[in-house]
Amino acid sequence: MFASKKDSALLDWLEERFTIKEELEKNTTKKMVPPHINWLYCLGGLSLTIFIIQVVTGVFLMMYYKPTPELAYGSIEFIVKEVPYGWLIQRVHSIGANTMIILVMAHMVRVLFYNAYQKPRELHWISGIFLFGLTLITSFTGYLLPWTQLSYWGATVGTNMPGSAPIIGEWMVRMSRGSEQVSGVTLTRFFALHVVVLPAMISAFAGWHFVMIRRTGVAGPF
Amino acid sequence: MFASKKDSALLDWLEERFTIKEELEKNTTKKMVPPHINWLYCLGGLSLTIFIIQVVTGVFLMMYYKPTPELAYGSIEFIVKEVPYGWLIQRVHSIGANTMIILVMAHMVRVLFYNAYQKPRELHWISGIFLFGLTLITSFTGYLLPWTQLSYWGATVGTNMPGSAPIIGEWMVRMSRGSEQVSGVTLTRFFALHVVVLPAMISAFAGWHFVMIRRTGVAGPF
Amino acid sequence: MVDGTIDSDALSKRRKFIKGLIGFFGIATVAGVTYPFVRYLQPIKQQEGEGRVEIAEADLPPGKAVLINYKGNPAVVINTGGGYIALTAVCPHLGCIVKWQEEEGILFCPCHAGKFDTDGNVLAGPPPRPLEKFPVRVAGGKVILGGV
Amino acid sequence: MVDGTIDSDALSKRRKFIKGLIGFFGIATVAGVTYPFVRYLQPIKQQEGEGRVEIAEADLPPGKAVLINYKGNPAVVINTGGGYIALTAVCPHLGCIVKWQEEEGILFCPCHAGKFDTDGNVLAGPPPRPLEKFPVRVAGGKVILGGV
Repeated sequence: MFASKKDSALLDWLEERFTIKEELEKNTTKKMVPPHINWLYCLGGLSLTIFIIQVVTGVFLMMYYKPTPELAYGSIEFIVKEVPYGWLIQRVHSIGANTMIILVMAHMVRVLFYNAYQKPRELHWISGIFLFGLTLITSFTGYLLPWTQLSYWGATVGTNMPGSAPIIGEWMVRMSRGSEQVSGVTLTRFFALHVVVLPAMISAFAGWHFVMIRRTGVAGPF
Repeated sequence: MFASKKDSALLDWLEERFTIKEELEKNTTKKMVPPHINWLYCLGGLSLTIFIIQVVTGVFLMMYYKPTPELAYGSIEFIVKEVPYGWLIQRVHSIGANTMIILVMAHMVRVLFYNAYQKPRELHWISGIFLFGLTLITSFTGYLLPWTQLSYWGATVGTNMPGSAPIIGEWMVRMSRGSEQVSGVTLTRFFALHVVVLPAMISAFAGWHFVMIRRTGVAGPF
Repeated sequence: MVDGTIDSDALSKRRKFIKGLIGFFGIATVAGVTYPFVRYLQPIKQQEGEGRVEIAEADLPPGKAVLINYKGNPAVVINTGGGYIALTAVCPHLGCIVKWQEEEGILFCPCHAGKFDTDGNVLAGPPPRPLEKFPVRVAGGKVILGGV
Repeated sequence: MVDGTIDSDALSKRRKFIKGLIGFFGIATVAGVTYPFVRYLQPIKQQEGEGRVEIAEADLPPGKAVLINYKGNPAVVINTGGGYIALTAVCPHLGCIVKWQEEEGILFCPCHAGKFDTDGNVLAGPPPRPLEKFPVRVAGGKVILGGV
């Protein structure tokens, strides 16, 4: 950056109050990127980028989406056909979901092959596992929302899975559906998880993930 | 805390990887609370507590709520009358909204009377103003969701307000409604703002607010 | 390196040019990404709200009124007995929709109890100005607003 | 302070007691707050899904089937021509709802193409076991499941 007079005045103002200069230098201007970094180290950051795109496009889809069995499909059709650029936002959101899963998996493969999950980065890997699981569940819950035949049976099969667990399996199936079979209650429930609970959890785990990587530095060289 | 063997083993494990002991001591065990603190200093923390309660109860209300003009009121009636403890969660959320506004305002009055907004805490006050505004807008958008006569006309009057602004006023009215008059589009739009956009913005501003207060310490003694 | 020396004037010019280029493409990108989102949020023009509205005279007996969508905004058409009158239904106070009260022969705004007579004049309440009137004509058993 | 001395045994006991008290009330509070939220999420029992189900014989001509809610779960009642048969409609593979195919005289699961005959036996596809059968009786022109 070309430090202009204006920049330093603002910085001085902030420094006087919060003494952030040292912190700022350590984390930005004087932060050293190790020389062994290659483009495979981008995969985590790309996952975050896609996540942000998903949040933004998701919020815009919510502006017209109606989470009821009677209106869900029609409201998405309305977005795609009637709302200006609705087709674009819907398409980006739908492709983004698949892309995000691929990027997260690629990121995990990179970490695995570089042995980057080893000490001192065990917790990075564990939080990453949670992030991967949350990404999958978010995609799964989002898949039901258009309420098509495919998404209906997808949700039926998916929510049936915990039923294999002993003792609490049946209970988990019923809690995840909110009814005996996949129904309108399942739809609003999945909607709430998809638009609030899961994104909030992903943000929290991702924040934890990033703070740790700053603390320990990236792995390598190998 | 009674430091048990287990505690220190975990702490050592974390210390070895993240060197957090110093940070942790500075911010928790060795953090000094100034002696001039009185119960009026609780108001900010109480606002946060209510906000968390609102997020949790709000997520649970979303599990059954349907943001369409035809079904909105009925779905809330269903929550209150049919869903176990739905009346409790709905009541807490509705009373919580009013309580939060009162607490935020009381917090602001305290800061104002103690001159705590003065240097070096100008940004605390400014972020607080944003938090106050966001709290009001969140309550306002939530007020439409039951789609009663009161909430319908409340939204009509509220969205009419920016119309007084010169030049872009009319445009702002139409953008906030998503239609010429308050309609089903307004409902889904307010819903998206109420459950995702505004809570996310409040969280972000609150985080900023708290980091700053840790940086400068609480104001006083006076 | 006498040959390789770049005079500082040229360097500064080049830097300015590159900065401008980056700025231009930056702004273009931001605008290009923002535009669809803004358009997405804009109200969708409803076809039925445009232009000409026709109401069958049989649907509007004396003393009754109907709420219609006229040029994208709600309007009320009243049969006063002595003729048809069309007024905007949007209260000039805070934008609520006025309702026809047959018994009293007035238009009533539910938000702050504004009252209007059949000519749109304010009888009571906070409205700052009368309701706008639209020309109406009757042809072929139909009450017609707008169009020609 | 010979009088004021508290023997360390009593102190440790008291500490334990207070710790236990805090622990007890802590757990009680958490449980008390969690309980309504868990109950809130549990499926609401539907009255119509319980106990006895009656279908008029006229509504179920030979070759046809109806999907009903029997004891909270979907069930299918088929008139095979030779009599009435009631089976669970939940596919034992992954829980999808099977559909009666009149032309082929089979029950078909749309998820992974499982096929069952009218006795619930698996004809094709991945289902690991047959569909459960429910006893049916006919009385007073009605096909009856459950109850006594």
